[in-house]
Amino acid sequence: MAEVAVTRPRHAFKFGLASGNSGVYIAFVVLLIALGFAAPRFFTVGNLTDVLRQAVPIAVIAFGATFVIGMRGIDLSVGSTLALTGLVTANLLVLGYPVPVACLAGLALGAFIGVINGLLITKIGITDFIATMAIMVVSRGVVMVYTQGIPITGASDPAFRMIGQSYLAGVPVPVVLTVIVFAAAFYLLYYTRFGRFVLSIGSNPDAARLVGIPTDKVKIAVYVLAGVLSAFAGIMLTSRLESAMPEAGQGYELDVIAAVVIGGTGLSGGRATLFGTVVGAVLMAVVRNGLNLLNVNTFWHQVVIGTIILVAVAADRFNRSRKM
Amino acid sequence: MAEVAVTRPRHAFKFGLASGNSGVYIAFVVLLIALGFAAPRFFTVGNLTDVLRQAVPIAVIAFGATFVIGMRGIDLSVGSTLALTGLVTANLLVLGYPVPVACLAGLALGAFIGVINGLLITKIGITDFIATMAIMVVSRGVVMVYTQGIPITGASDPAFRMIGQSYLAGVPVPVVLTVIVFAAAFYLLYYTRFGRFVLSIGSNPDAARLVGIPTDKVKIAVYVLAGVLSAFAGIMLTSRLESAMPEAGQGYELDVIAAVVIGGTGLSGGRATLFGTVVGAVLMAVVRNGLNLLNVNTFWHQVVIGTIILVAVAADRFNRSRKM
Amino acid sequence: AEPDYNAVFPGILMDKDIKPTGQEMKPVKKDNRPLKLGFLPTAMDTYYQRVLAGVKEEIDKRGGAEAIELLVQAPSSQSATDDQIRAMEAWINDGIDAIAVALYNEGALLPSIRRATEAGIPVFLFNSPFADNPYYVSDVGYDQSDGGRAQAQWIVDTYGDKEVKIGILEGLPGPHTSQRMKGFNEIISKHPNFKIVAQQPAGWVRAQGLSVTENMFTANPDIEVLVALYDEMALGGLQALKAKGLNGKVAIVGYENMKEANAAILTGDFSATVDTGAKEEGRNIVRAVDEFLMKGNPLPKKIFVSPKVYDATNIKTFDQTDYDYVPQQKM
Amino acid sequence: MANNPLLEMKGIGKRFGNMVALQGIDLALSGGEVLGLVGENGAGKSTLMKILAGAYSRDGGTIAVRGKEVELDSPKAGADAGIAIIYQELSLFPDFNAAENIFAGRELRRSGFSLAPLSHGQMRREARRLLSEELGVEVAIDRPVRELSLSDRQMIEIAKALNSNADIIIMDEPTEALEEVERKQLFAIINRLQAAGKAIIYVSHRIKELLGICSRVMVLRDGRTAADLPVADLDVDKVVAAMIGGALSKQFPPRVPPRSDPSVEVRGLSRAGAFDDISFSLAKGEIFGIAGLEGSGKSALLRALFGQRAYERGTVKVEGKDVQLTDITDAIRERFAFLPAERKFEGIFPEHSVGWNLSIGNLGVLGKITLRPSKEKEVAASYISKLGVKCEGPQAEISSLSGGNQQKVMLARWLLTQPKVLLLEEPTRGVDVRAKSEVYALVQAAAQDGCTVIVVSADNAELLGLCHRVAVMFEGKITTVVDAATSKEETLALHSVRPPETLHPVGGING
Ligand SMILES: Nc1ncnc2c1ncn2[C@@H]1O[C@H](COP(=O)(O)OP(=O)(O)OP(=O)(O)O)[C@@H](O)[C@H]1O
Ligand SMILES: Nc1ncnc2c1ncn2[C@@H]1O[C@H](COP(=O)(O)OP(=O)(O)OP(=O)(O)O)[C@@H](O)[C@H]1O
Ligand SMILES: O[C@@H]1[C@H](O)[C@H](O)CO[C@H]1O
Ligand SMILES: [Mg+2]
Ligand SMILES: [Mg+2]
Repeated sequence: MAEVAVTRPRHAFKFGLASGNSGVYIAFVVLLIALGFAAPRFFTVGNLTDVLRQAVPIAVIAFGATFVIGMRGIDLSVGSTLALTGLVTANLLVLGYPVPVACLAGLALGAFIGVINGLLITKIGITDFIATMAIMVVSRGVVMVYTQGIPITGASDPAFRMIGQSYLAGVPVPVVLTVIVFAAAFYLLYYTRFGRFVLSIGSNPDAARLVGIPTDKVKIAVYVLAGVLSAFAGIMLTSRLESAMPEAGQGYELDVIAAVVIGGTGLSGGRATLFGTVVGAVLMAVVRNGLNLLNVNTFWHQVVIGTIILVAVAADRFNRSRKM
Repeated sequence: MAEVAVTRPRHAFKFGLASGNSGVYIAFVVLLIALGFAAPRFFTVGNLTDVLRQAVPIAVIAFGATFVIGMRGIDLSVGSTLALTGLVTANLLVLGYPVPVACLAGLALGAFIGVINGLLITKIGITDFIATMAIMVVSRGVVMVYTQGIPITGASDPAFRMIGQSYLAGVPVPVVLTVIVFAAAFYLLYYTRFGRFVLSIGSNPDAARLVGIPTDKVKIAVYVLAGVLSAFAGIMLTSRLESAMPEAGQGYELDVIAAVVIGGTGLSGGRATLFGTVVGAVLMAVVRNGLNLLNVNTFWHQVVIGTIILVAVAADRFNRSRKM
Repeated sequence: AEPDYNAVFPGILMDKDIKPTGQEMKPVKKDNRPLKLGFLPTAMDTYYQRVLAGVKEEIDKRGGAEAIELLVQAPSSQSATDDQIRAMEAWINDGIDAIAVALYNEGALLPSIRRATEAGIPVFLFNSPFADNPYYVSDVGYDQSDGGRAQAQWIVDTYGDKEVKIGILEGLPGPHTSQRMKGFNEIISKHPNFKIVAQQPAGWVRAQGLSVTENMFTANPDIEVLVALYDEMALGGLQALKAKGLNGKVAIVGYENMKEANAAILTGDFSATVDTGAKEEGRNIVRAVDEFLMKGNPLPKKIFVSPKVYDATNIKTFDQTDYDYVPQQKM
Repeated sequence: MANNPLLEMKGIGKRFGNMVALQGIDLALSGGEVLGLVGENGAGKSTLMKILAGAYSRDGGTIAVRGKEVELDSPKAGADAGIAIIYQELSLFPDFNAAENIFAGRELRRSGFSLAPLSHGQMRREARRLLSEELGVEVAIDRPVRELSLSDRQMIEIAKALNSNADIIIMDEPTEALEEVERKQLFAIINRLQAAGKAIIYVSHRIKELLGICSRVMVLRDGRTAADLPVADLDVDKVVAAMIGGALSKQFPPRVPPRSDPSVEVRGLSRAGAFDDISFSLAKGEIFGIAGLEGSGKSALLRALFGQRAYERGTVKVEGKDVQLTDITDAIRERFAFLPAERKFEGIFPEHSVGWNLSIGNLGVLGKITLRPSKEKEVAASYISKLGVKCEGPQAEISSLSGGNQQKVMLARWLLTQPKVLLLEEPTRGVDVRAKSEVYALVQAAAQDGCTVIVVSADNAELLGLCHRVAVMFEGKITTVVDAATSKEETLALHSVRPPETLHPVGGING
């Protein structure tokens, strides 16, 4: 009996279903209820659809970041990768390349940036923080060189617009795509060798090496995944806006890390909850949506956002320490 | 004999003089020489004075960050602390409070933000990254609420302007003040028990607790130090500009971390080189100055900066692995 | 007698304060060629590229790089005033001949402006919502509150006494936003039939313009006019309205007359936008340098033109070459 | 003696979640007494000691020092009460040198003022004196301890405790990482401390050794006191019986002769500064031991065979085929398995379950592409029962297991890969008597299935009891290979400290 009681949550935890941050789930639900009362239109299908759609770019990138952070790494380059890949895709479309070519080129560029990050970290031995920060700065610079500061517009090919703007059975396609990416990431992280390798490296890098995990390769692969997902977010955003902005994705790196950590994945690696990441990303989108719905004074926005992050994470801490 | 040979560099290492990042020192010298040739005006007294003065805010904050990072922590709130404390100081001056009162209030506010960071991290148990990031967002929000986005001007009290604008024997006072702060920080880090405690926590937090180091208190003190130094930078900047800008210090957190890490202090804690931090901060100022002097196309700036960070850190890695 | 500035700066507003303060540099006739002119915007974006186009064209008219050597530096982001200070100081040390700088926040640049002036380098401002210091020679551009006024006036002229609900997309909190809002409110507040029901920041960028508009219309589906303080945000708003099938039904009033906004007026997606004379601003910078340093003539304190509203009625009259740099024959 | 004990603990209790770690423990100790504390892995020895040191809070009971009740709510309070502890898991600062570690938290200052400058020179001198004069070891005093060997680190930890000048000194398994010689030095120090009137609590799984130095022995079983007797009334069997609540049949399983087919053949393997010209041939099912002092190169050799540290010259053949072991993945491809000594740092994945930790070395068994949780449970459950791992089941967190049980899981991880060659580094370090014999049985069983085993150990008795043959290394060279069944510990000890020239040449290492 006692054993079953102990075992159940463990199993659920391990496969990331319930997992990590129950304090945040509570905070999230409280927030939803409060918003429901304060903003009567919050709980309309239209609004919830919008919120999900707004959460998409951060969520998709945060899936990659969940792998990175679960591996005890960090990636600050995601926002500028989004910008750069979005621009390349938009530019190829404007130049008349077919949609699949343009999208694949964007994704390939994301992968390439991931490879660079990975090589700098594993082969040159530069700390992830600094390596990805430098790549963030360089890519943003490349974006400026490329665009001269001017957005690339006219990515209005109907097939391309489908990615970001159409609906499938009433659900926005970007949301559908995000759910698919989530499922794939979930499978990859919890049901494959690769996922175990990632979390092993995060848990104990030395031990990981000794059980024969090719840690460098896995690390590079994880940064590639992060790059590809950033590119994917960049393509969805470009499709949504029919154009690519040089400043796109600025500051996303912090939003993404916040989403992951709020969700319950610790920066110390070894554990990761993709489900929590979704909650974290949606929570942030809900907060911003709420601020707009309630027409909160411009100047108060950041105070509110920062406070909610703190409360959510603190709630979790409090919840955990009570369990001990 | 053999022992002496081993001891010297170690001892020097310990006191952070020769220290960490010799690859960066080489990169730095190469850069200086190259600039000397490419930009004839680089080696003028006027320009070098400006470079030092430009390096001051990042350097002063980076001294605090060297403690934080040596303790295996991170502080993302420094830039917004600079803005907030600068504003409060400027506002008090404009309201007619005496210069010492205004400055002390600014420093006290910096200390207060440090206490908040420290308490969130030690007592609530929120990861440093998230705690200080949330405080960064909140403080920037408070700045906005406080100023409504409009700078506070008229902090032109002659005594106050001295701090940022006057010269002592031809050397700008902010540079003199920075040297004094450096000396004090140097003493604190390498010659006092407090400094040992800080590095102990960075080296092995569990062991630090077990040998009886009051880790929570030390952590809070370090974040207070970081806050006070950010405030000090904010006051110098405000004095230099005779006004306080709501957007001041934006993005400083990354510049500061870059300066510290380029200097040779690793993010994994336990070691710290304040001297390296100075080199890191000056290096960044020199790069930017050089870009301006050589009139490098704007769009290329970030590409160059990011690349130089990478080269500097990689040079160091390379240098170290050769020594092994 | 006042010199005829209108001959030099076509369309200059003579009713603006034009008296020098006495602390700025005095006009001089410099013979060294080329004159080095530093151009320092707050960032590099569509708007400043257009200003730059005007600068280059006007330089071409004066003999190109042999007459005026243009140095361009731009910070990495709107609010990176440090980058601007650094560039200013480097130029001062380098002893260039003139600096044109756009101010995000005036205070941060004040000491550098003073230092440049003291070093004998005249400073010209452009696209600066505030210009309070006594050191600059001329402020080139337009009154940003006039831009807001123009938006509001278009609404008043279009809707008259009709009860209309308005939503506003602001930029990042700061002087550009506050000046534009000041002008807008001045006019709108006189007409109680207009109600601002939502007013939210969208960070000057399109992606936020999109999401904020989505949210805004959830809370206030009855908004009839969407005002944006910059076309980028308005274009994001347009995407949101398109998704809701509201494009063309809700009036979008933009700001800046970006090329895309211009096109959107032609398709009926935008109702209006404000042209702030970006390219003319660029031309005026070079004209001012020419007058002041090449001819040695005094200048008015403000070289402002008035922003102009474009909507379906007059959009076709807009000269499309005003968007780009058209290389000129050397004279 | 009993009328004024230096230390008196009464009714100490401690729970971790639902698990009762300690219940109603009484412990009294006088100056000049050496108390041996024994018990199986997980019996609660370290927990009790950590409570005494102020590192853990207790749920019940009182502690009095010199008749005065003390709170001991922090390690500092423990130190202030005159209690020093050498933790089982060393608690050093890897970035600091020996002197800095010895004075960590207690740095000497030039005056009482809290920001007064430190006396770096004095601390260095004092540290040097402690290490070389008191402990008789030569430790590089200027190198960060991360660069030092485990035994050097252990000695620094001991010096740290001595330096505190405490009256009560706790040593939690201090000799696990020490070689014979160093152990002897430690015993001499314990005697001196005892003579100086200090009270010592000595925790160890080496019962024979412990009986030699203690005046009294306390046995813990499942968090309760199972015995507390003067050493005169005890012998090894009695202690073991009290520990496990019954008799232990036999420590070492009977030796099974190796097969005749060759397995691993090493020829002229060298790495400058670590090992030199190493040659040996092993048969399938053979258990081959390597003895030698700290720094003799035995670990480096073992890790070179696992591809973790490169060798510069020489060849390795597996089943007659030349193999290149330049990387761990090479070794794993050849079905080598390696159990590292530092379980905590190189073995376990602390965030994960027993099942996870067990299967990570061979995820293929959980499914070709999709890893099936049910399969993981099934595999883990079978190994848990086969190896007698004490835990709540496959889902139990690995860090909730005692050291010995963690070690069994580590072993199981590699057995799951069905290795051809099993490399064991200190396989029973910190493992209790019962678990030790269980580990030996597992190793034996693997050998019986045809696996070749190479064991590196500082415990000569273990090597002789478990292996078929034992090689002795000295300064990087194999100086002799002995038949384990017919050799004595003294022989190994002797060869360990003597340069090869003084010994007759060894020709018969299988040719
Ligand atoms: N921090 C902790 N959290 C949870 N359980 C713990 C903790 N520390 C110890 N335990 C549990 O308490 C029990 C006693 O552990 P303890 O470390 O005291 O054993 P020990 O006798 O020292 O064993 P060993 O001989 O392996 O060192 C074990 O079941 C262990 O798993
Ligand atoms: N990573 C390394 N780099 C350079 N030299 C090393 C390294 N590891 C070990 N050595 C050196 O190789 C020699 C043998 O070390 P090794 O660890 O094999 O000794 P050992 O006999 O196994 O000692 P122990 O009993 O501590 O395990 C020593 O002189 C040591 O300094
Ligand atoms: O003034 C410029 C532009 O006019 C634009 O409206 C937004 O940002 C400011 O920098
Ligand atoms: Mg123990
Ligand atoms: Mg070894």
